[in-house]
Amino acid sequence: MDLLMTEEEVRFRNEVRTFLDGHLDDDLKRAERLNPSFLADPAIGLKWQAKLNDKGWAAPSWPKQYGGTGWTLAERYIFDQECERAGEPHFRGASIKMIAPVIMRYGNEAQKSFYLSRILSGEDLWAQGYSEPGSGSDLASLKSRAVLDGDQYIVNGSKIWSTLAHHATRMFALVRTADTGKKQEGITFILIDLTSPGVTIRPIRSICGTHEFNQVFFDDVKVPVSDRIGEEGEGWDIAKYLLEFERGGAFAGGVLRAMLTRLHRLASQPLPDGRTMIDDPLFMARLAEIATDVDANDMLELSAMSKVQAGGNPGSVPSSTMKIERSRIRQSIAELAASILGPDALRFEEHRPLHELPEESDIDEERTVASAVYFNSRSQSIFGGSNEIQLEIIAKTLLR
Amino acid sequence: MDLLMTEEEVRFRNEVRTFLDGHLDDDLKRAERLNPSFLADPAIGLKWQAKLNDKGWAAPSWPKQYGGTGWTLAERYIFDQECERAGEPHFRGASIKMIAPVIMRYGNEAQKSFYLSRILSGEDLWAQGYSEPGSGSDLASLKSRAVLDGDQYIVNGSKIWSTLAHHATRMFALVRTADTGKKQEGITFILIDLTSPGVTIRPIRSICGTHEFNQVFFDDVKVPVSDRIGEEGEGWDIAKYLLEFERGGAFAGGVLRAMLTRLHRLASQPLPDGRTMIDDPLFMARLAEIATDVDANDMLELSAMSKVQAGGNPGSVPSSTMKIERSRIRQSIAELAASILGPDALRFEEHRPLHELPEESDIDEERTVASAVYFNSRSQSIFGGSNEIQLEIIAKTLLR
Amino acid sequence: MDLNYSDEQLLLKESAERFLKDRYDFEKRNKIVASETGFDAGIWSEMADLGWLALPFAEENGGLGGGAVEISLIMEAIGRALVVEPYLASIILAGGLVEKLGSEEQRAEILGGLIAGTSRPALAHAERQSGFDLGNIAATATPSGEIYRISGEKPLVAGGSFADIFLVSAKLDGIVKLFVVPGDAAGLTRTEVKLVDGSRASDLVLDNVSVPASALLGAAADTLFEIEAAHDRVNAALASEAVGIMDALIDATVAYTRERVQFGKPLAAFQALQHRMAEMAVKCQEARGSALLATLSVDAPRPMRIRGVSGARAKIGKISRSVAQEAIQLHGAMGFSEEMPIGAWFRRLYAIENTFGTTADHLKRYGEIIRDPAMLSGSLLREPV
Amino acid sequence: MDLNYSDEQLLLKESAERFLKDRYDFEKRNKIVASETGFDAGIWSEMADLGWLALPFAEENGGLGGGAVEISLIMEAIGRALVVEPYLASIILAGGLVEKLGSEEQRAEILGGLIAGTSRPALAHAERQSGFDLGNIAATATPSGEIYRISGEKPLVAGGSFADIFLVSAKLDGIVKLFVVPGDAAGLTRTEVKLVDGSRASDLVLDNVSVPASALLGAAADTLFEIEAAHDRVNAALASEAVGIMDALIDATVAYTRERVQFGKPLAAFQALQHRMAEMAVKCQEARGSALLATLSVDAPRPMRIRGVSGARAKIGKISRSVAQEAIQLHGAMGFSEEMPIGAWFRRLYAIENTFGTTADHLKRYGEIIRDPAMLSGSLLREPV
Repeated sequence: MDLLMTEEEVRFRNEVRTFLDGHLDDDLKRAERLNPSFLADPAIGLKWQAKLNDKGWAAPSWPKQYGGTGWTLAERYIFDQECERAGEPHFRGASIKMIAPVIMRYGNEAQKSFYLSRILSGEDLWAQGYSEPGSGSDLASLKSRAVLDGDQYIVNGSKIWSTLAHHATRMFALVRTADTGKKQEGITFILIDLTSPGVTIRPIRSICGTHEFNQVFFDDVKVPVSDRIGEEGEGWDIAKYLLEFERGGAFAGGVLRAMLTRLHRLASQPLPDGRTMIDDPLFMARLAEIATDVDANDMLELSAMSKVQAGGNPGSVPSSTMKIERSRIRQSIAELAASILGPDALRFEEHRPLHELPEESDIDEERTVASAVYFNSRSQSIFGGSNEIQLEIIAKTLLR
Repeated sequence: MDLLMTEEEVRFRNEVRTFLDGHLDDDLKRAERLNPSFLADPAIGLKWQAKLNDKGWAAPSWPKQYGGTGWTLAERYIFDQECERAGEPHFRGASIKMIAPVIMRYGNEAQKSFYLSRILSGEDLWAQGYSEPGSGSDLASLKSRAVLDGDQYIVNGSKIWSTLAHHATRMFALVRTADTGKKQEGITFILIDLTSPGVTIRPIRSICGTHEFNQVFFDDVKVPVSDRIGEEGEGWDIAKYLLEFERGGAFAGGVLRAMLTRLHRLASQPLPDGRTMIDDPLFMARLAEIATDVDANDMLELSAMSKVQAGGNPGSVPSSTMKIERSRIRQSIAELAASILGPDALRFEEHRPLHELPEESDIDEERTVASAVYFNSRSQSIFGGSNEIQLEIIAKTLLR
Repeated sequence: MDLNYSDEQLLLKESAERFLKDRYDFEKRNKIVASETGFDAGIWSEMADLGWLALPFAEENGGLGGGAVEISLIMEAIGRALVVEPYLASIILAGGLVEKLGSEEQRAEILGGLIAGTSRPALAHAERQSGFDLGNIAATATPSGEIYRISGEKPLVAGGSFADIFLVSAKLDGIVKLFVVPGDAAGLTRTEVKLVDGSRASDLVLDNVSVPASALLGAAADTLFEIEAAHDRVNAALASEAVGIMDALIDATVAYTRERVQFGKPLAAFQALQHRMAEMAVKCQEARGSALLATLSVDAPRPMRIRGVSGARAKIGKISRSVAQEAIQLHGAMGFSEEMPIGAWFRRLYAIENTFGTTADHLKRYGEIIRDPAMLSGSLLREPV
Repeated sequence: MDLNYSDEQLLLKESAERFLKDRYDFEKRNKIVASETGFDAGIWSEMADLGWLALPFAEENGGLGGGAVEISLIMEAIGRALVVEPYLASIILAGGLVEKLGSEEQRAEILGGLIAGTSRPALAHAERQSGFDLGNIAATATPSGEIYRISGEKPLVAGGSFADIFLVSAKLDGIVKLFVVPGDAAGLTRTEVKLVDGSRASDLVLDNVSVPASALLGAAADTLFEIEAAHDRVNAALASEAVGIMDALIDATVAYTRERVQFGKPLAAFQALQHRMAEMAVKCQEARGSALLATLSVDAPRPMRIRGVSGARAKIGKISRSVAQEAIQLHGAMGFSEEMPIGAWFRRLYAIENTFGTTADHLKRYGEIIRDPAMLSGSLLREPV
């Protein structure tokens, strides 16, 4: 048992560093620093994805046969750490991390060959179609309906909180195709072309001032049966597979450490009133506490990775613990950063994306975005399975 | 609306101060400083009660006709603040604050004239007989049984967590006299002479190292019907009256401020390693936070008092808030005090009562008792209606 | 000692709440925020008609002689309704200073317009380097003949973008003094700043602005002391505003969880959420106690004033943040969207935590006061004066 | 990088847990605590037979060559069972220092007896004024001819009341050195101290205690550096002990709430309590991650060692306290009585927070390390050496 990289892993890390030094340009890094939201502005994100794709690194988690890297978990971990360290724009979202694994696992050959390459090339940008106005944590109660009519479905209903749907070309959605039996059994997984007639999109502005989420309405939207994934009624199993994937699979240690490092830099600069927060014992104690949280989360991620590498699975308590702790750590870092702005916290720049604004110093730009980052961080404990849902999962396991 | 005392109240406060200066001797104050538990060692407590009784102040909350002070709420508040400031031994417990108001409200003339004076004189010391091994928060599920046999009840069963029962002469108890109807309806309130045959007492040592609680067993114990309070089946109403009384009635602001002041003094002395905690920004910030909590609780107490004085009632949300907050504040003060002991926190003096040990300096004695005070403080959120029960009460009111 | 509201006070509270409920709902408020000026003249003159603008001023100054308690009731209602008009900046802060420091002429002139709703003075005091040290300003006033020339920079002037008059602090022979400067004075540049809570402020630059000798406010007074006292009145008012917001947050959360059904029952039926709402209610109760102490401390001797006011800002800053975060969490995604007022309350509380001293500043200021054991151990009850 | 336990390690874990479950239940443990010596010789020799006493030492010293991971497994089991025998003090701390610093003769003699279970050395280093500054000791060693005369006071010597040999630190020409001092040396007074966790320590006073020149341990070595490293091994072990206790606390709480019926159903059926137990489990998971980092850091370069070890002591100190407090609360009055082990676990965690550096000390030490951005931003993965 140890924390040592192999010689090969060190070589790999250095290769990744060299690539990032050479290709992750300052404009991309700046745009990411100034992005308070989950995902980068698509213009930025797609630009970066194209560079990665040229190198064959656009989809670290995909097997080689689909144009992925075929990396080991450890290599993916190292890649993630290095990209976060370097400050890459976050853009591996619903397309690469959600719909792609679903298509690989449940899609037919035609679907695989058509959709996967379009994701890598950036021709397609996918939005998630799970939540509905009436169905949040209780996903299975969803009401959007697809009725079979010859070789196509007629879809009616609405999906909400769809990230970047206003930029996306397609949406993967859970829809109801039957009302018989358990409500989970009537759910089907389909792919919707967002350019189809009958699709309308309503923007939802978040409390951090960004338009990232949307409500998408379907009014007799036609979806060919060939765009159904798996069988009718198989949607719930697919969704569960995906939720698990979303939960246990991703690494957050890299981004948390990067945020912490940015906070350290921010706190190392003198404030207008002459104080330097890093010399303030209360600030330092809080920063240190959070850093120990980040260390612990890293260890949980590495332990989960080791289990998977050894053919096991991380288990639901560690997975839900990580989901909860990542959200809390991210929120603490953002809150601590915002707490040292002083009166400047009152100034709020509404323009989005922020990177379109004239350049200022690194530190001034950190101060410009800090409030919005804090506001945005509150969503970490809500989306992707709220912390309450995670506590339920843990409690069920404890009391099983 | 203001926080001003009247001239009369100022005069009253000064009279109380003069009395305390003259009669609260150092041995009593030291014994209280060295007492980690709720109530003083009975030898100390009764000694102090006798002095108060000579002055006619043994029962601040009683009306004059029963030998009480007949004070206004404001006078009782001021008296409590001054006594805590001076560091009086805490001994107004089950006798003066619990059974007495019950007897005044529900007792017959014979019971009033016999029992109340014996409480003031210290002839009787009462223990509470509510909880049972199987009935904690769910008090109404109690099983101790009293069967009427001529002019007496035959009592069998067991009561637990009875404070100072090993020193008490009598116990007031809730017992089951019927199993018909709602379980609350079969409960009766009786007075048990603890010297009766069939009573056995098992000591329970607390995690703070003190023997304060007991389990009391009843094996065919005979209780004359004349020692029943109210009617058969009226026990639950009496208990509810008493719980309300226990909850809203007492002031805690005085003792919290006294504890905080003691912590301030402890932290003002240099530690063995030369540091003085009051100069440590982290310690000071925490002390200040707790002090703001104490201020807020004082305001809630004064607001509740104002409402009562104006003929209203404090309401369940403020009352339960005070119960919760008092426990948390007391726990925070005790925890913060224990946290500055350093390695000496490992030394634990098991002898009880501590005041029997040879005298040391004030500060050394504070250090000697600090760990036990911290351990004891954990019970604040458990006894007298746990914080979970308080949260239930608040939630019910919110959602009513 | 009596902490019960008088019937008049209860009437004021009720009328304030009703007025804003009827005339200042969330939709209306958002229209004002999005408008060109970020200010609704109609509402302001209705406040004048209701006597709000006259409330804190003495009768001899044309006011209603209301006290800190009356102000606290208005501020609670303002908090709930998320009012962006400069009641705090113009009435409580600037107006209060004019009443304390102004000559009879200055009081008559400035307070007259203020109470009538035709004039809105704003205090321009703190500077970028000031931090929490009110004495640390660099702006200077230089006498030359019959006039003073004032130069300096005053960022984030509260109420600045709605102001026609500024009370500008500057050092005259090294002593902090206040000068009345018209908003259109030559050499005065005003840049509007949009704030995180939807309101507006101004960055002021004064470049050799000349004002007549009569512009000096309270020549003989200890101006810095009065500015600190005025800030404490403002901070007590902010504490009450925060309490109003906290109550609104828990009301909204209780209402939402009752109506939102998941897994076949309303969220409010889940005990884990019930207890978390109960914890929110505990914090609201405590905040109310703190704010009341602040309110009843603004006229007390300085150490008690600081204990009451900074103690409240410190405690309420901390617990209001957690109540707002819980409100968002219990609303789920809805709480994260701008379509509900939750986020606006959250952002206003965030602004309060960072204005007229941060939560950390106030905790430190309070801590310095309670280093004195007499202050720490002293009862909140005071002897009659 | 691999964080999976080997089969041998899993076997060790299982056998350690089984041994203590069978031979060291709570009742037995309380008997030992209440006994004259506060120590069970039978258990100690069984530990010797199981190879626990030989575990961390190199084979050339008669040990089993176990590493920090093996020690962490023993310590988790020791935490759960609340073992009061001086495994930490004699094996990990004193034994470890003898192995690092001792000459071949000293290693053979001292470790031989230690591994056989016949000898229990204890380190007497920290002094009253030392605080968290390991270099701050006043004890002195004065050479005179063939011997050294040692004088000084060493309070709260861990394992002291079970020790036959002390490793006493003293300044020789101003440099910290260690000397082997027999427990019965003339001029050595030992006073037994009962500790809050039920174990015992000693206050030592050395008044001109003479030892031969051969008593000097590691004449040439940087003794203070080795003492710090040994303290870090101890602190990593304490982190694992705390993790064992936290697991025991949540197991006990889950079991109790399942069996305790109130209002017609088990406490475990109340969602509010379920979520609080889930929060306890979250903390246990995190603590496990921290302790593992500490364990895998004891042999890393000093800054990484400090990050791992002091980070774990700081984080686990804080969260283990809250887990223990929650365990008491969810047990209600039962958790407040000494009749259940809850209070004993609570008190042992309290002792851990105050030994070999307090939680606050370790947070400060960790904070100084991460002031270096390279340490803060560095991955936990290390390059092969």
